[in-house]
Amino acid sequence: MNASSVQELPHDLYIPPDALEVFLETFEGPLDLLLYLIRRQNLDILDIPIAEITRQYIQYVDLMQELRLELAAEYLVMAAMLAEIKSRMLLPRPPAAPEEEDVDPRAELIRRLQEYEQFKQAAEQLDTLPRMGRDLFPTLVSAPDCHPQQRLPEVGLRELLLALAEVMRRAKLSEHHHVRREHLSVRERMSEVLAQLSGERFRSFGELFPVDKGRPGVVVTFLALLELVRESLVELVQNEPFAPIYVRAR
Amino acid sequence: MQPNVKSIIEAALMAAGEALTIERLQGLFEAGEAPGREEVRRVIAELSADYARRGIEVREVAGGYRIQVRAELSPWLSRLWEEKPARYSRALLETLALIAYRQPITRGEIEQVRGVTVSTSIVRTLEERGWIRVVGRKDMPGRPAMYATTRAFLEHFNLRSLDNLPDLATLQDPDQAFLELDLRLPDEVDEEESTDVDPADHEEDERS
Amino acid sequence: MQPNVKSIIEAALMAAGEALTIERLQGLFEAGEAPGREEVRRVIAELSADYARRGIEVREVAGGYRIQVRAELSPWLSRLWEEKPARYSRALLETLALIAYRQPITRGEIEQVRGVTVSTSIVRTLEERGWIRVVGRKDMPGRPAMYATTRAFLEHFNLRSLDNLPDLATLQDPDQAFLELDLRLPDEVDEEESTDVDPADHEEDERS
Repeated sequence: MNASSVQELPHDLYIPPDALEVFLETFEGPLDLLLYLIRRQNLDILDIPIAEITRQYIQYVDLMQELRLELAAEYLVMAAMLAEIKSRMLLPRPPAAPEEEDVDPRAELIRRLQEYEQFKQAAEQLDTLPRMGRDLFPTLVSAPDCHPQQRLPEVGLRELLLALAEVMRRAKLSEHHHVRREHLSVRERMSEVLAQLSGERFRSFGELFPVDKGRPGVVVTFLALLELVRESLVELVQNEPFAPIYVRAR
Repeated sequence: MQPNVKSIIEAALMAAGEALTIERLQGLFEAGEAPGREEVRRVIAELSADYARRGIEVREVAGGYRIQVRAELSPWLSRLWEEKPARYSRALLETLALIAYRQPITRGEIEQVRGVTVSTSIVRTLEERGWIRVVGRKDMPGRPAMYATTRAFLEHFNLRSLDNLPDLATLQDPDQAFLELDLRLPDEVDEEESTDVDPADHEEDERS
Repeated sequence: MQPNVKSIIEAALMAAGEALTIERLQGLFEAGEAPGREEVRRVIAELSADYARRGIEVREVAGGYRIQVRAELSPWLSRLWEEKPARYSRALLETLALIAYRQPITRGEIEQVRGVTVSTSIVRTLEERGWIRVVGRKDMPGRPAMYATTRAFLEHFNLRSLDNLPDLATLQDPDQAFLELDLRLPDEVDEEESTDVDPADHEEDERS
């Protein structure tokens, strides 16, 4: 079947020179031209009549040269390769050839043609995918009252801890200032008491003790007050024994 | 979906990126199929009604109609175009750490530990961020302000109270301290601190 | 109109002009008020249903969501703009296809498959459009750049991920074909072909 189609190859190579130039420019290279020659004749890519295809290919290349089209070197490389395959296929096979000699000399060419055709098709499919700006349009609803904002930096606990470790290391103070958990809650309470006392008002001593935190709350507040007194941050005032005690920020 | 006049006009107003006149809207259609001016207006009024309970609206502006985001939504939408956050300086982080662990503390005391001056802009940044505040003034010459951390600070660092700050004693190896923090299971934390469990905090954890 | 999660998410998707990830949508809300991932997904599904009879649709692309005009409406919508959308040369599309399917790939490898030099201007055009980028250099003489596609490529071609690219046509291995022809006996061929049906191949054939 293939043999007959080769016999009947139309000798339709004559194309008006102007048209040929346009025609050749549509090829993406030697593989593309070869594929065209094969597909035009409905040939099986796995069984290329190499002599005929080579003849046609070289005719095109000659034409291109005659027309002094800028001919990419790749076209000539392919022509040489086709000629080599043709000559290998014409050589008689040695009767007891080792197995690798059995490989069809066209195999590499067929592999490349198939691979190229695969991506030629992929490119065509890519072109038919719905595309933004051609087939699809994003909504671009305006937001006139919105203004870009500067986002505030993020800080994690780990960064805070590393910063503290660093400053402590520098100050070599970590041994003197071993602050334990208990102390932190005392210091937190110190801040709260001071905040309550802002404005130099007298507050009754008892008023500073939270009723909702139970015994630990009372103890922590008491320790906080003692620490505040020791650091001269507050003063305690009692007018007479057993009279209410008042606290004031100094 | 069968393209109809309303869906075409809506899509065009949404995609144009600018206001469209009635003429331009009519120009979307093949000659002879274009809706009349009155029909275009009616369709736009319909769209307007459709959007009544949504975050967008049709507005007539100079030169035509456009669909835009309602002004009420700008606090949320503005975050779409937020710039990349800057990073805080090491000086700021050290200052914040000292205030957290040694509060109430004056600027002078921070400077003593850090060995360098604390810039006013650092203190202002921390105050603006709502992480520190002045809780009193120290009874000494100049009556310097004493700083402490705030509730917002605790919330930002996901702490129930200052007690949850990693123990300073473990500071020799901060990575270790951090690991220890993370390794505790939520119910272990609950058991340990069963006295001051704030249910609100838990809800927040689940939501975020 | 009372801003609610749905109206905020809808307005953001309509105004962003690009696909938004679930994280970015959550980032529109104050900490603690952000909807969970599942809720965001549910809201997007609701919007999708709302748009069923309209000219717009919600589409998942490149790991995010965007609202876009349906392809059916492009004949009308394209009249909005004077300028016709760019047409790309076969050389550019083939180069892009090779990068998309074979990434990471060097220029030399592209040239090997295409059989011709890849022009610098094609690579530059693809880079300028933001569709490809250099992801590394191959460990070989000259250390040639390796190219891969970007998120913008997926967004432009309306793809959720690279998995959604159309299937490549299956290759017949010529060596394999010849070997099999030579080695199998005629009756073996018959038997094998009747039993050795690979369902994967069939699916692929149907899809392509």
